[in-house]
Amino acid sequence: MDLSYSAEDIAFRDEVRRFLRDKLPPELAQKVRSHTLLSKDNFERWHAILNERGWLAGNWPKAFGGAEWNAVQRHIFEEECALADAPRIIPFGLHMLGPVLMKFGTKAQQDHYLPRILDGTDWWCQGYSEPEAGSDLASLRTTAVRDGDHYVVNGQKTWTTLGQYANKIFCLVRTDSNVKPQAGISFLLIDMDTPGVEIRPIVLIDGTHEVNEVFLTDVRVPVENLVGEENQGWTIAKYLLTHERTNIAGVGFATAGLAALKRIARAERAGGRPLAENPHFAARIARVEMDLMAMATTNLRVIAAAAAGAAPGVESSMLKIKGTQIRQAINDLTRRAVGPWAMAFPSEAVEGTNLSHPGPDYAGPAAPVYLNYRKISIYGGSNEIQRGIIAKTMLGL
Amino acid sequence: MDLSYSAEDIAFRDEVRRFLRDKLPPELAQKVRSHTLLSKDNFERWHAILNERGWLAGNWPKAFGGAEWNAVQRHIFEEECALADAPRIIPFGLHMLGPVLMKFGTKAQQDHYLPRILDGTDWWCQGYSEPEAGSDLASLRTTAVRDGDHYVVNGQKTWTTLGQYANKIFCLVRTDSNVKPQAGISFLLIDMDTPGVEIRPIVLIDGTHEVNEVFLTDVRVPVENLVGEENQGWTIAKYLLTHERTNIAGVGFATAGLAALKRIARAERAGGRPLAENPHFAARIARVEMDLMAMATTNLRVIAAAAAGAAPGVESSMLKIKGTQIRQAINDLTRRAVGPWAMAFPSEAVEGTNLSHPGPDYAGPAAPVYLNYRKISIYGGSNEIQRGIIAKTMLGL
Amino acid sequence: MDFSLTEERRMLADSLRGTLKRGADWSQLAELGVLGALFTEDEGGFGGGGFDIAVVFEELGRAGSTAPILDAGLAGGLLADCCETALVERVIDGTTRPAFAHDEPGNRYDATVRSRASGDTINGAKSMVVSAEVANLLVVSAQDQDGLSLFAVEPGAKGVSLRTVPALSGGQVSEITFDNAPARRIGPSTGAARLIEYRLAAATLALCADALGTMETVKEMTLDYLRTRKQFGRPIGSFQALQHRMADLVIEIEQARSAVINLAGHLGAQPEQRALHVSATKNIVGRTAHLVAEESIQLHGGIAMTESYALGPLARRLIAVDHRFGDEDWHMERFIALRTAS
Amino acid sequence: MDFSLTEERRMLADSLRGTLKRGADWSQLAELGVLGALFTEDEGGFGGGGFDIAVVFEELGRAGSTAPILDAGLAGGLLADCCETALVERVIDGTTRPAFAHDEPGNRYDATVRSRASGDTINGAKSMVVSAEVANLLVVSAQDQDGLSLFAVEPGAKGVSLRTVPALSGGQVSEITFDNAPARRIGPSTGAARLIEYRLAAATLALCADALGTMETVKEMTLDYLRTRKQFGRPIGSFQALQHRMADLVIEIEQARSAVINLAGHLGAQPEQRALHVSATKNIVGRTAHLVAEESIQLHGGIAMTESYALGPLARRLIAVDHRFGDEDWHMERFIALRTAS
Repeated sequence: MDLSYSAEDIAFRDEVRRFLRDKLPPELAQKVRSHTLLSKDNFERWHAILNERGWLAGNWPKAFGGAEWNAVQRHIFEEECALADAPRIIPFGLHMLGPVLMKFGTKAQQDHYLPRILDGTDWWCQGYSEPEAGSDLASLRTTAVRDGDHYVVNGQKTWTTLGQYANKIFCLVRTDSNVKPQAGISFLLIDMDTPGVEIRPIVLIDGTHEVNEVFLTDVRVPVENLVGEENQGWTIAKYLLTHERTNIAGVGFATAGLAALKRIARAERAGGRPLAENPHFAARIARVEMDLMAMATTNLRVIAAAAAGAAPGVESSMLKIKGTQIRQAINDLTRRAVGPWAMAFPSEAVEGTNLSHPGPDYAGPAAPVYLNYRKISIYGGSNEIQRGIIAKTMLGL
Repeated sequence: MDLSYSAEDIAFRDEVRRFLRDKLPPELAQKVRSHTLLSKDNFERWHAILNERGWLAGNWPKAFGGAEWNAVQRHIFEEECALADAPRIIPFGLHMLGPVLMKFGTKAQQDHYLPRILDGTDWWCQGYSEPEAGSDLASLRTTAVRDGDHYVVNGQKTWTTLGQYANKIFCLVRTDSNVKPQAGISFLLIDMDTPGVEIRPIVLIDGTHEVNEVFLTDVRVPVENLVGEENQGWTIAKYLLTHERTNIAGVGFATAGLAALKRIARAERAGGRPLAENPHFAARIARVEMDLMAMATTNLRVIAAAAAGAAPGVESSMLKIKGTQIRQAINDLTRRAVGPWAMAFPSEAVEGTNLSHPGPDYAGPAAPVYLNYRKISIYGGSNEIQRGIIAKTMLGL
Repeated sequence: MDFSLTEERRMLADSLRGTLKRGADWSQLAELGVLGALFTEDEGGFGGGGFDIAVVFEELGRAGSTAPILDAGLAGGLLADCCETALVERVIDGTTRPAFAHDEPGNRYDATVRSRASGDTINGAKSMVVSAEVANLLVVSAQDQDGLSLFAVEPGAKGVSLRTVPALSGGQVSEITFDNAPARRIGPSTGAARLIEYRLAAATLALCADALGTMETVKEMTLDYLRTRKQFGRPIGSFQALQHRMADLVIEIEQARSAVINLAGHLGAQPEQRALHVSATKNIVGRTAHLVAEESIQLHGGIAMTESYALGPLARRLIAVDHRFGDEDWHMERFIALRTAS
Repeated sequence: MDFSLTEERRMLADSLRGTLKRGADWSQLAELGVLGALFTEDEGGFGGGGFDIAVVFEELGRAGSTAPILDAGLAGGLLADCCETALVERVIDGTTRPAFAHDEPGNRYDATVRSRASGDTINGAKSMVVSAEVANLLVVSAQDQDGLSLFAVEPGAKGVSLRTVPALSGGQVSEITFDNAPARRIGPSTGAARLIEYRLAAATLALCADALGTMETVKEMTLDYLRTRKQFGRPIGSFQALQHRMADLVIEIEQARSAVINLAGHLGAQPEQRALHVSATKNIVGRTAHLVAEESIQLHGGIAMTESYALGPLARRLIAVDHRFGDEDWHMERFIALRTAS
């Protein structure tokens, strides 16, 4: 047993830190810190900076232009980025489609699409969920019917994150209705400019527009846009779910969030002293901090096992649940910490304008971020789904 | 709306208080307060004192020798008894069999058994649960086969509370195996002296012997000991479950327990001051006290509705859950309050002798009582069963 | 002991529920007598007791109404305490919509008043004044030569500036600054603190009853969704894990209802006894509202995250409960202090 | 970064698990090298690191062993610190079974030592000394002219009286009084407090690892029961509400495992850093042990309440964790204080 990083890992961490100090534009970090939604330009700028350094695709093999990091290095990079308030890497092309194309795509697809992901030509979004198929992907209804050299796609996708910035969408579609539900699904690449693709915003309860609905009406997709075999979509979807869920625990985000919470608790005054010194609030912070210390180690245990070649398994379900519990607890405490300031809610959802929040700078995002992050225990397989996975695959119940 | 008792209710409460002050033997109250298991004599003595005053059977009609109290009066009596540390009334004859005989029994059964319950001639115990039928009464296996003027009973009962003091047991037995499980059950009265009845103690994890197993081997029971019709047992059992669960919330016990907890927290010193002044422990106590204040009112709401003639329903499931949560929380805090003293566990379960507990008087019972009261969320329909009842009958899920 | 509503209160609740369903505005609510129900007969109303308040606000919460009734009742109650009979009459008939400007920035839940009045002018800053934007009269607390006193201020007057944003609870909140603004001293020369204590207790009851009504709506909405939404080929409400969580939720809502009854029944008690129930009730309702908001979102799943579904504003309203009149911990500390003192 | 056990530790764990399954007693455990694993090579053992301790005690907890290893390790560690080489050798080979008498009655979790020694005698009272009854040597803390010091006392000597009862954790605890009992001063003239701090940290790690092992056994026992016990015609483990609670339980047990790893990895850190991990780990393990004890009983149902079923002693062992070396709240306060200071 050795809890500390190796000398190589520490050298890598220091390199990442130096890079972030030198290259992360302060105005981007400031936007991340204040929980302002980044523009498309912002994301593209950060992607380009990373790509220039060869660090945009940390998980890709070098042959495809990636950094080919092991699990520990990836973890170090993600954690340092979170602590430095770097913008997140948009995962749809880099962490999802890329690995799928490497595993299931043709040489032609790899040669065409992978470089365009790295250089920012394509912004991909994800077309998995449907209004009637949330946690239950097998019941999806979007159909793709073969018509000569094309599939004709009809249906509706939802929860399409940052679809408003995307020019491409990868979709699960039903290509065979006469087999059992999982068997008739295919994985299709669609150009958002194709006639019949319509995107509509979904405003969330914190007032942000992050996710969208995508309507597909008689959309003609060339057959060469099929990834893998026809009706192999379920296999691809499962591959993605088990192999490409990086940073599922969100330790770096939680650590950054806890530090911000402590700053607020020191700044807020309650009963003549800093809120941080109120024993009840201090106890709330201490409890979540101790939990985070333990989860960080659980996370490292899983990462070390992955780096040693173990297949990721049910541990990701455990990390998903505990990770969301801790992050949501920190968001909840941040909301509590700002006290009456949280009553002000200058949100686009309510007003349609961008009024500024009264009170100190830290007060504005507290309630909206708390509300927004209720989503993390719902999406990516809700915590209820994860508990079912643990009970069945790990506990044999 | 009027939260206060009527003048009549207050007069009754004062009368109960006077009675308890004058008639409750201090040595019995002391045993109750120190959580010492009462002897059979102790219980019989207290029953006799209550019976002399006409208050033993508060829920019985006057025609049968009861006090015929309404729900509010019964609540007042139970609460005052709990606060005065009076022994509990053994419910099996008075609150369970009595009402069953009044509703389903023959005149001969009523005339024979009811006076014997009041004067203490009979001590009844309950033969419902079986090793394979805990929460699921329909699967019980004890059989009663008609043989001339007798039933021949074979099977095993368990969780028979204070069966070691009893001379009689009422049992659910299977009289027909060819119908659906609920339909073939009957309600039978059995003399514990009958050949083939064997009682064996079950020691609980706190070291107490409160409950028993009862083995029934070719026990011959006269047919006149059948209550109601043959195969009507399920109806009788359900009647008992919905109509005779008095004091299900245990507000009086919780109130007495909370007062005892506060005394301990004032007596224990932590970090140079009373534990009661430690903000974290004070918060734990405050939370349970606020919960208890609310539950007391929930309880009164249900009682007032019952007194006004409403049929008791799913509310008893809600009170069961919240009542056990609050009482178990108080027991848990009491265990915490005694600190390192709880490490000593001079229990019959472990040692077979009765060593006295080191430390202050209040320290000894804390851990054993905590352990013993884990049972209250299990027996009488576990809290999981109650949640199912709420979901199905109240919420329509 | 009687937990049933009087015939009058039941009738008011019923007609209020019906009217709110049709989408009532301020003047319709005033016409219906909603404001009258918040004042005693002596004050010109026909209610004013704890259960009158509880009944009205449970219905307003159930309907998710953002009509500024709570603030008008709070400020109007102070006007009544100050014997401003004519103003109270206009509050009850809906002509005057007052709001109470009391909290000040940076004070958190401890209302330390630093605003100052001298002569006929007032200076200072007030914070998070709910419904001030739609008010046509402000009741303002400030220090003057007699200590803490109350003042009537026209919100449109010179020297009064409002900065208004939407509120988490629905409606709007304002920061207000008074810069030599004209103010009229109202009420007795001493005892304003006592008046404010009572009216804030009543307003806390109103907020808790409002939350209770909101929770009832959220519960029904969640149950409807559980019964109709299908996943894996069956209604999600048939999954036992969700059933048990829903059962726990309704038990907690019943606890919150009892807490509201406790406070309603003790609103007229001695100050210490009243304060004990204010804090116990606010703590429990705050805790429960938080639990109901989070669980209802989680039990719904993704759709609950969208603004176009009706749950969002109600969940925000429930979360906002903890941010007004003292949060869970603040009231727990107050409860402990009161218990220790008694 | 490497979370796998060394080959030696894995072998020790395996053979320990096998031996304990066959019901090993003190001398067999000593023979197996269990005690040697708790001491460094310098001290005459072959381990002594955080992960050596964690490995040994997880197995002892898993087996529910009541052999007094923790107390021998704690007292023996102090003997090693005091350079009592010959005694440590006998502890390692199993001849000497020492226990550490430190806590005093009425001090709760704050070990304020009031016992006094002068010359060759000691006076005072010690409280809740685990395994003292089976010890043949007591290491005792007391004040003398140098301040807090350590003493070796024969438990059978004149003036030493033990009052022993069974312990909630299994085993036995004693109250001990020293009435002019013969005592031999051991160790340096200063710094006993520092020695005790380290050895108590190691003992807390041992207790937490023991609890972790116990939780693993309780988890397996509960899973077995859920898979086999039938109600309403199906295994109770097929009920989703119980599945989800069991899933939550194993997540918390993994958290406890990580907490134990954190403490094991920081046992040799600077005192402040070590103390931070002692408190974080003890808090989490105490919380989790409590949850696992209560949930395992509830998920079993009635049978778990009976002494004849094997769960009872394990549940008591888990509850006892919170009553030794500081409870959940005590360690949370210590954690807050350390964080504030740093």
